[in-house]
Amino acid sequence: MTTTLINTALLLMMAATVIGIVRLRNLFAVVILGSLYSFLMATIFLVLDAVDVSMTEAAVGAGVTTVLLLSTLYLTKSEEAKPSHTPILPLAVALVTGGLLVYGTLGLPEFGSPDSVIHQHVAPRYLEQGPEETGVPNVVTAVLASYRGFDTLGEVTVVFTGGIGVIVLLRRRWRADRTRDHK
Amino acid sequence: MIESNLPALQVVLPLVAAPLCVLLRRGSLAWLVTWSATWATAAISIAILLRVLDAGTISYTFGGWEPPWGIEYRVDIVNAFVLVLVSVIGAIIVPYARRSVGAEIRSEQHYLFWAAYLLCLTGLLGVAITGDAFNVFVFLEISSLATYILIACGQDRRALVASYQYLIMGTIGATFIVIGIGLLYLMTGTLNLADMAQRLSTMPLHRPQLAALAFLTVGISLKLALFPLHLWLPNAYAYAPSVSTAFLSATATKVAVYLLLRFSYSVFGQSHVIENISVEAVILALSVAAIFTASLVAIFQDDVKRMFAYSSVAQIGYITLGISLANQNGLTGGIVHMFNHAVAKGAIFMLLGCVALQIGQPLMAQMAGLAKRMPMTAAGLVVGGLSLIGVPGTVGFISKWYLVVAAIEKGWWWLAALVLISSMLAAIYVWRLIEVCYFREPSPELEAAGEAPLSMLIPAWVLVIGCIYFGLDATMTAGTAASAAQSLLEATR
Amino acid sequence: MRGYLVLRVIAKLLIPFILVFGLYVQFHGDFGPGGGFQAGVIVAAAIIFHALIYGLPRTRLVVPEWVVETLVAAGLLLYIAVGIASMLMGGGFLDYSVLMHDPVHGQHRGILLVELGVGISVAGVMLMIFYMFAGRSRTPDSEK
Amino acid sequence: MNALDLINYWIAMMLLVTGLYIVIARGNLVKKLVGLSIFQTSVYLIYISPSKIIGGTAPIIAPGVELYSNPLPHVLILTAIVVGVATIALGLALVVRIHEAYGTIEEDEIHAQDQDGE
Repeated sequence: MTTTLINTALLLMMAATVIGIVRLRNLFAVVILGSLYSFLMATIFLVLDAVDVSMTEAAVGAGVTTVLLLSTLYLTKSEEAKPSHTPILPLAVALVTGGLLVYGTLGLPEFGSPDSVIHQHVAPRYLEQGPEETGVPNVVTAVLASYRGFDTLGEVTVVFTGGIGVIVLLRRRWRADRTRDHK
Repeated sequence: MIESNLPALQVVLPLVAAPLCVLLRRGSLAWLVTWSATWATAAISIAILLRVLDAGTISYTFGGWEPPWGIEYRVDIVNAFVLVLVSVIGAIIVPYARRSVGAEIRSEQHYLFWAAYLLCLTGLLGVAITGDAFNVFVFLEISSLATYILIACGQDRRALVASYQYLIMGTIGATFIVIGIGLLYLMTGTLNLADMAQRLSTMPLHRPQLAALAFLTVGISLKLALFPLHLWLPNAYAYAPSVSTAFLSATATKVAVYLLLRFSYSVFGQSHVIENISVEAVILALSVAAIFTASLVAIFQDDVKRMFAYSSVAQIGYITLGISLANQNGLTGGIVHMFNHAVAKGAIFMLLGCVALQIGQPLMAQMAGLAKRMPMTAAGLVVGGLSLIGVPGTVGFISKWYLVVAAIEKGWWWLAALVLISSMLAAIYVWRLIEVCYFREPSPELEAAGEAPLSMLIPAWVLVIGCIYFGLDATMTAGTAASAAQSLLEATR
Repeated sequence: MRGYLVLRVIAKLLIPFILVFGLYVQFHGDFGPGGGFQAGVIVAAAIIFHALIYGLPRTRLVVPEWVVETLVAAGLLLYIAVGIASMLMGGGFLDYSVLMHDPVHGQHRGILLVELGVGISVAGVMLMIFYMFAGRSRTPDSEK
Repeated sequence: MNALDLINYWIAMMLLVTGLYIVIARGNLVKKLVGLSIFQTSVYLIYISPSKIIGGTAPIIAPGVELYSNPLPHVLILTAIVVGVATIALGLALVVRIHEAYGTIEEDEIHAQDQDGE
């Protein structure tokens, strides 16, 4: 019961934060609210027993992403122009997507109880035999690094690709740039 | 040992080469690594295709965990075909790319460009080979992020904007795919595609299945630039470096098409969703719209790369048209057109890269008199253009033949007529180019220019000859496509 | 930041602790929450903290850019190397069970190694991204 | 469906709609990326919520605990978060470069400049 209450309170705070993000045009404020949003999300993951996810979301969403956004704002502009379009089409697209999601999720089997299919089919093996098969009691680590280790290799590759991309885009041409800047 | 690990090596080989390029830091060494890795990858893909033709579906499990607990690679004839297509094109472009990249990209960035190229190849191959739903998403994102880099390397500042727009659209698409996969997981409890298909087949029709199918279709359509979700494509192709355009136009959208085939046939094929709703009708309408709109827009482009980029949107329309017909000949036409379009468009964009090497961004006016100064390049462009129209004797004819036959089999004469009429539109924009290249005096830019170096012309002409060879003798391509189509149709009820 | 003595002294005291915490998260990921990714972010954060207090040029001397670039590639290579090693020892790709005589020990060893690879790569990439963004000066227009 | 899931899904849907709306409707390149990140995070909620079992604990095996939440969605979302941040980093690097090239990060002004250039 308390879980449900905390969960609901956090979710409502998140909804409020997001409304703030839409309405504000000062991008610094938007970024700080975005950071708050990620912290709330991380807390919800904690409530939902996803400790590893929570830790990552706090480090990445609230930490790394915020720092990156702030440095981008420092290098560019911190005020958003007034929207010039009538936002009917985007709103329609977003609402249709959301509607489709509601349509889909409301028909899903019941959750929260141990009887639903995702708790019955693949996951039990990880929980029951994971520690014996891999010698690692944190089942998330066992699945991440061993059972689905190839996905994690892909994940590291994505990070690697992102790093390469940032180098390609932002590395200074030291000598060439200096001479050009002085012209 | 190598024999049994071929499916893993198919993806791991280009993957391991990418960080090697970064460690080596020298553009020419990185190019050598890329060269060796891509050609070895191509050889592996052919070996896999031969094994699949010989012994049927191959399954490979990672980490020794049997599916559905571990991640499985599953190669049947459909994705073996796609693997060969992607890795062979990826290999042919590398020798060509040395001069082109040298001219268009700053030398201290070469090794990073090659790393991105290899990562893109890795991602595309990974998507095509895997039998695990979430693995699809991970490798899709590898290829997408690498694609954004490959586009952003372009010299024009508009390349940056094009890359940004593609990043936004691509990420929305990928997120839609994640939602679709999530819904499927919540319904079936598994991520293995084969297991998923089997579990879906025993389920009664209910709404999450429809929603999952819808999210997946829209997400994949964004990636494959199905009309009207194609808006990112023209600028991305027009302002990317020539090598990137040639590689992406030939491979990236094809892998997305494969994904559409895999989900709609292999995963949902036996569920009750497919027979109850008509995704086909929607895709059919959008394909026809794509063919006509994009061909019309292409006619009015002055930037030749942009013109052929719009032509790509139209050609993707033919592929999805074949898929939406959902009968043996239609599917064969769609699948074989993946190959045929890759060969023709790859050749065209590689030849435009030759032009770009001499005069910069190829605009229509500057290409006047191309045939007098760069005869081989101009001749290759003509062959590629004829393939796009679908003239007999070129690969385009084979694809359109199957499409028209499939339409007639269904009794849809109007559709057969539309396919023929649309070829006229392609003829108009190709003729515009031919007229400029052959019947005008050389432009001032071309006055001093000579033919492109052989290291670029030979790889491009390999594809040009492919356009003719596979247009005259289609037993290999259409034969494989036909058995791929058959295996897909057999998987459905 | 030359004058902020308190900040500089505290930073000097804190940074080793942050690094140790990063290593704890790295190597304790098999028992508690954490693992390579989170550890990589923490280690990168410690060095970024150093750059904020002492200035980017000094940090670039402590951790040069070419070292970071090598780390980026080395982490990914380590992960793949574990996979290839298991392939060479007769298993499939990433089949850690064959790495040692006892399959469970092999698994544990493999998991530690690949998590280390993740940590190295992530720390490298995060730091590299910071270097790249911080090394970019403001364009004249944005200062208006 | 119990109350916990219902509220989670409704809020996830609201976040998704808002995020997607910001991405499509707004012309500021940085704000678009903030929207994109909200759009992506909303999906994490859809994955993680069903993994919770009422009365269960975090999936770290300990003696005396019987009921654990499902670890698989956690693993998937860990991967998705990392993919998300790599995408955002790349996007922001592009924004910095676009600003250097065009002097603005508003989509309309960029298009206007490109139109003039042609």
